[in-house]
Amino acid sequence: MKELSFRQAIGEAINEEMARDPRVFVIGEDVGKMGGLMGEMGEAFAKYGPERVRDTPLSEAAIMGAAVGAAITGMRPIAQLRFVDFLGICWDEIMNQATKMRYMFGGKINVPVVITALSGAGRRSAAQHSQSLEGMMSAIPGLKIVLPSTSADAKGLLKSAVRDGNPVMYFEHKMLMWTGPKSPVPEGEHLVPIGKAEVKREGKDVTVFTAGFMVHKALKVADKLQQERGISIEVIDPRTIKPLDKETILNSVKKTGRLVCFNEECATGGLAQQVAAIVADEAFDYLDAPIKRVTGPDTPIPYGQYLEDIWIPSEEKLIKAIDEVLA
Amino acid sequence: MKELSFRQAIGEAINEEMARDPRVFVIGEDVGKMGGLMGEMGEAFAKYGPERVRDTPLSEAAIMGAAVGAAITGMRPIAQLRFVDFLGICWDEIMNQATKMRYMFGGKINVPVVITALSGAGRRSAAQHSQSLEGMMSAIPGLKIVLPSTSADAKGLLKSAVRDGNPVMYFEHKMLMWTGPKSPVPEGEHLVPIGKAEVKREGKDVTVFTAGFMVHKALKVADKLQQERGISIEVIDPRTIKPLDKETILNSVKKTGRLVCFNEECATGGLAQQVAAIVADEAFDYLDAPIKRVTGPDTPIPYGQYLEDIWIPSEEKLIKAIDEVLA
Amino acid sequence: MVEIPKEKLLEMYRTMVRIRRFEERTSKEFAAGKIPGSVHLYIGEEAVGTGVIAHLKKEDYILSTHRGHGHLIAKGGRTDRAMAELFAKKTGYCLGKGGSMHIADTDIGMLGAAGIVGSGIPIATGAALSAHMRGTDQVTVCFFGDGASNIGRFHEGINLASVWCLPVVFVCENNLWAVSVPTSCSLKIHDIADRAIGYGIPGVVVDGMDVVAVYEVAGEAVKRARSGGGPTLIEAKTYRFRGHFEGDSGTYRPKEEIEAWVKRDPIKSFQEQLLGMKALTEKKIKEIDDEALAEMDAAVKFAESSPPPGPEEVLNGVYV
Amino acid sequence: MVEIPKEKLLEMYRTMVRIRRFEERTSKEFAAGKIPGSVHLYIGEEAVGTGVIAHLKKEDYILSTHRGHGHLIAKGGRTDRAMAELFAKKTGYCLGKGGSMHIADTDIGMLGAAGIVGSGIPIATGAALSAHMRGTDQVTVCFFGDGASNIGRFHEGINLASVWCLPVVFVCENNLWAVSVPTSCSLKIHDIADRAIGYGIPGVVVDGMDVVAVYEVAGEAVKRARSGGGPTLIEAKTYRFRGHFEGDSGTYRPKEEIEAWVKRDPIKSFQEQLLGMKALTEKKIKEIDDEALAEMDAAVKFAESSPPPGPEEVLNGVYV
Ligand SMILES: Cc1ncc(C[n+]2csc(CCOP(=O)(O)OP(=O)(O)O)c2C)c(N)n1
Ligand SMILES: Cc1ncc(C[n+]2csc(CCOP(=O)(O)OP(=O)(O)O)c2C)c(N)n1
Ligand SMILES: [Mg+2]
Ligand SMILES: [Mg+2]
Repeated sequence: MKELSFRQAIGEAINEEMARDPRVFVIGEDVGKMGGLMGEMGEAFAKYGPERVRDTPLSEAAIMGAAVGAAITGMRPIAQLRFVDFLGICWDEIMNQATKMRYMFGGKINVPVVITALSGAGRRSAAQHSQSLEGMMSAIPGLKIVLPSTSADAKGLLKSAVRDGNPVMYFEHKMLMWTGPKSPVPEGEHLVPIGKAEVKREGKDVTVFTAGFMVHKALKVADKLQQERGISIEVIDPRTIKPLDKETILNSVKKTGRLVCFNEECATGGLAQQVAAIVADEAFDYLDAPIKRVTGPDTPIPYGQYLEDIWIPSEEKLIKAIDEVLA
Repeated sequence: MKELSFRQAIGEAINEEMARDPRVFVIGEDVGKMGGLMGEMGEAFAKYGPERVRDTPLSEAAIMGAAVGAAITGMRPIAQLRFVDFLGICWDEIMNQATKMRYMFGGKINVPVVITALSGAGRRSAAQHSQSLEGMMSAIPGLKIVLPSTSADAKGLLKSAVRDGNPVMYFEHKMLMWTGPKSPVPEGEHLVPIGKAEVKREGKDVTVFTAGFMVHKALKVADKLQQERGISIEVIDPRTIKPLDKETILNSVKKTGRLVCFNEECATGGLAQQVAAIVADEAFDYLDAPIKRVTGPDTPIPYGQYLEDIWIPSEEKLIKAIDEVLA
Repeated sequence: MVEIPKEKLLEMYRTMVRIRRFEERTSKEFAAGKIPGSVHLYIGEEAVGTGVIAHLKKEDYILSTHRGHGHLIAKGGRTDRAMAELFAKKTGYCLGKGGSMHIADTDIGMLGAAGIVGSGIPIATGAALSAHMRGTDQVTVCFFGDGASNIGRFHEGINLASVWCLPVVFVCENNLWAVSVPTSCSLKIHDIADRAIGYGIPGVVVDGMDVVAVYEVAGEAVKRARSGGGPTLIEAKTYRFRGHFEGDSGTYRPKEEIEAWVKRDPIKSFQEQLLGMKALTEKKIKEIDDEALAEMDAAVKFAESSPPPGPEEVLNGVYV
Repeated sequence: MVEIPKEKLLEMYRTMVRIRRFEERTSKEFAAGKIPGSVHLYIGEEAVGTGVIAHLKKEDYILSTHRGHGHLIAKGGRTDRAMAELFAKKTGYCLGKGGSMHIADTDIGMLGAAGIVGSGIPIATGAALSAHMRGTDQVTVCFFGDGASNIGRFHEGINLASVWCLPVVFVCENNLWAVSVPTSCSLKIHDIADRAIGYGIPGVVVDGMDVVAVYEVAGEAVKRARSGGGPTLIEAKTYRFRGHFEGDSGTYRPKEEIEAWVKRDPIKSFQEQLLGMKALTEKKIKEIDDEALAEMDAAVKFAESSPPPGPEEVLNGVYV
């Protein structure tokens, strides 16, 4: 095992997939000479040049549309959209083109396109550069969505996404891209299957469903509660948001009888509500307490440390919710 | 009370609000000479002409953007987007501009814009003209969303939306616009408050949460089950999707102990999951059975009667779910 | 037009007649309630798709529109499978799951009609990028209307194609109306082709009622694309003879305007042209027409006798 | 330039100096970690916003960009409240909730900076529509960059404004780069102003380093808008002297290019011009500069000493 930062892991995945498959290419703004906002594409550009790491004009709809057109004619584009907040100007390409073509054309066309974009709050970037859209996007049929929380998952999921053959939204959480510590990544070919959750920590008292950067906060809380109060928390990281690995979640709740969803999203329309609904139907008889959700409020994300830190779901709020389901 | 068709009710609301407030105007494609796809704008155009019922080029982003610009400078635009499926090409104007401006500018700017669009399946219009996006859109903070099921609500909610002062998404279900039967509408000034659900039918055994066109199917099922099997169904119509009237829903479930959500949306990311999650938290102790959700599958909507009728949530499936929660 | 071989002229004539007859039959079946949803007919605009696509090989790509039956037929699509798709039958191009606005057939390079106006433009740029990266000589042709020329993706898609000098031809079928909105209310310029200036590519106006003129202009554009010369924007002035969709009363259009354009029926005038040059005889005209009519009878029979898709198709085909 | 009154020239000079000093101070405070998030500085481009906005009244509107501090100051914005916003303080223009990319002040017609590039263009068209419908003589000016000229909304927003002949001026600040992507890779044309042809409106190129030239060109455009003549597209050729955002090494731009443009510093050259015509003295220059420096000291003091917004602000301001 080697130690890689989150962005190094992503860079490695792109380099390896481009080496493996000549159909793979990157299309987006500032991915070439600049190597991507985080430099993660730098090596790929050095290796494969402007033909396969293509800088575009400031035209997100054209980036996504062109990626779709290339995908249905034999290429394997990775469309780099920088911030998920910009998906709004190519929403139709995702919602009505990439994800619907195969179905409405009778299953003949494949649309193997990967969309990568920075997600999440914590960088004081204000309302238009801080959103998490996993809940909103999972309402799009035909889309697959992944949200890695570790360097190993980041690499393994991106490689799987490139090979998947369907439109895959790949979220890169800002806090992991910027300040994510190095973490171990298996040597050699490393793939993480799309659609498989991972129990990031085993426990028996309460199940905490969480994803992306929040996973690390949940693990801290789990350690803390274990040490200080002997409470055993099971932390479930779906890794794939869509299609969701229901079984792993349900099995955990059937064991613990208690569920807290801990997600960096607005309260309404997020992943937390989806998981709560599934459990309230399919594991209802095992539940010993109400299903609690710890999310951001239904507001845009405010600028600045003073307010943003209040908006972001905190370890304190998670602990409070855990206490409630244990009460 | 007079009897109006759904589209007549909408036409009346627009005419009355334009007469009441000179700042109100309509902007969209084919709203003028053609009077809107359903002719609902015909009278307004005849009365107020092309200055206040403005035909635009085929430019949804410009329609929404211009509506926002007009709204923040003293006008009260009604942006007519025809089909909700087209919201994808002005998603940013809704998600990042109209609904975020007030908050990110420190609460100084108001964005009184109403967006109207045809929603829903049933007209054999295939994947790009049949969607229901209420769940997806409710993940947008700062947006209000209404979805009327009767002519009275259609008129009263549209008038309230125009006066609300916030961005309001107004969904018109196709089946109600095309084939909706006439139904009573109070004479004179008729307003339906945004944020208030309505118990469309009282009952004590099972709560059915449903909206829009599905309300009518639910009411049929309720009558049928009452007559044939003496089962008493309470049918809750939120009318406003966001902000949701939690109290009315929770009070009903506290009474019945059983909840079935019956929504014309994909299974993932829809309203049904939102309501199930809220109830699984805030009314958990009152629940006597798992919360069931009857929705469409996670697929695009297929063309043609053979498949579309299977996709759309049916009365049979609702009855099956009701039997399950009563088992 | 001397250099256009007689066979090519006849082939184009036959294609136009087949499109016309397909659309007339579609209108009839729609009125009879056999076709669900909505259909937008190409009647009056046959010369555009026919004249452009006459230059394409099977491997070349086209992106079509909501008014796309003509493009499909000109690209070599089968009228029986097309009609079956309109009838929502399993034997249709999309197993009856797409309908008129979503017909595609990758086997003949037809990458799809479009329900969202203008969506094909950046996709066409992507198909052209793909051909360039794969090192083939495939050309992509993207059809769209005057209305679509006002959508943001027109700007982004054409600009990207021009910056990367991709093998694509953008064909604007300017029929003067976007449903009820005339170009006089949606553009302040006379020729949409002038927008090519903003992208540094050639922009050409052509009489869309004259298939030979279209053929000649398209020939240069396709040659330019294939030889690495980059994109061209062609504006074909044409007219739809019927309502926007079947059932549209279309009262917003002046009678005189309609009559004037119908007088310029592209099939009639081409017919006279061919008769004049003895490339066609009254007998041959009848023969071609009878064949077309018989083909459409067979197509409808095929569609009617075909089974609907099985219920499992509701869930099939979402993911690979 | 004879017809420009001396006071106007001095006012513009002072504005440019104040913008420069504000940005320099912002850079310093950002480096010191006092300003969270990211900031994009206007240094080098002061002549554009200054020369255009010099024609606007308080009631007129502007739509700004992510590089918007200069526009705000030129429109009459207060540097202390602007700095407080960057510091995320309660006394900021947006209560510290918006930051650099989301400053707005409707009291002076500043309708907002933009975090989503190009978003202001259709919004500007809407503000102009509003002025038209309310029967005022307000003019709207929309600023955006060369990169934004490739986004779909540029096309839709300008086309709609042209079709409705609205009182709006579109000002493209072409600084040759969109982050690391040069215009040579994002456009195949030399002048973005040529895109005006596609909308049937006047397009003008102006030297964005020459405030007087900008003032003259903008004067005609604003007059045209105010008098019902409709929109104009102005392209100002300019350059950002610093990285795209503070912290951007900007290694993608050739040294020689940067040096050549820095030699054309719009403030220095305007200074020489004014000295030459005796509209300015060395003494006055120092005086204006000292005032600006003092103003920025006060602004930072104000920002630093201001309280942060209260926690309740997280939930406030979503709905009316
Ligand atoms: C993005 C979008 N906006 C609106 C519509 C509704 N609509 C369908 S066709 C059409 C007119 C298209 O006009 P044009 O591009 O000129 O094509 P034509 O119908 O004239 O062939 C409109 C407005 C749509 N399908 N997609
Ligand atoms: C729609 C969108 N795409 C991408 C970005 C990221 N981004 C911010 S500024 C910028 C470059 C803008 O270039 P230009 O319009 O020329 O303005 P400049 O920064 O040169 O002043 C980019 C790509 C964004 N904020 N919004
Ligand atoms: Mg047209
Ligand atoms: Mg620039």
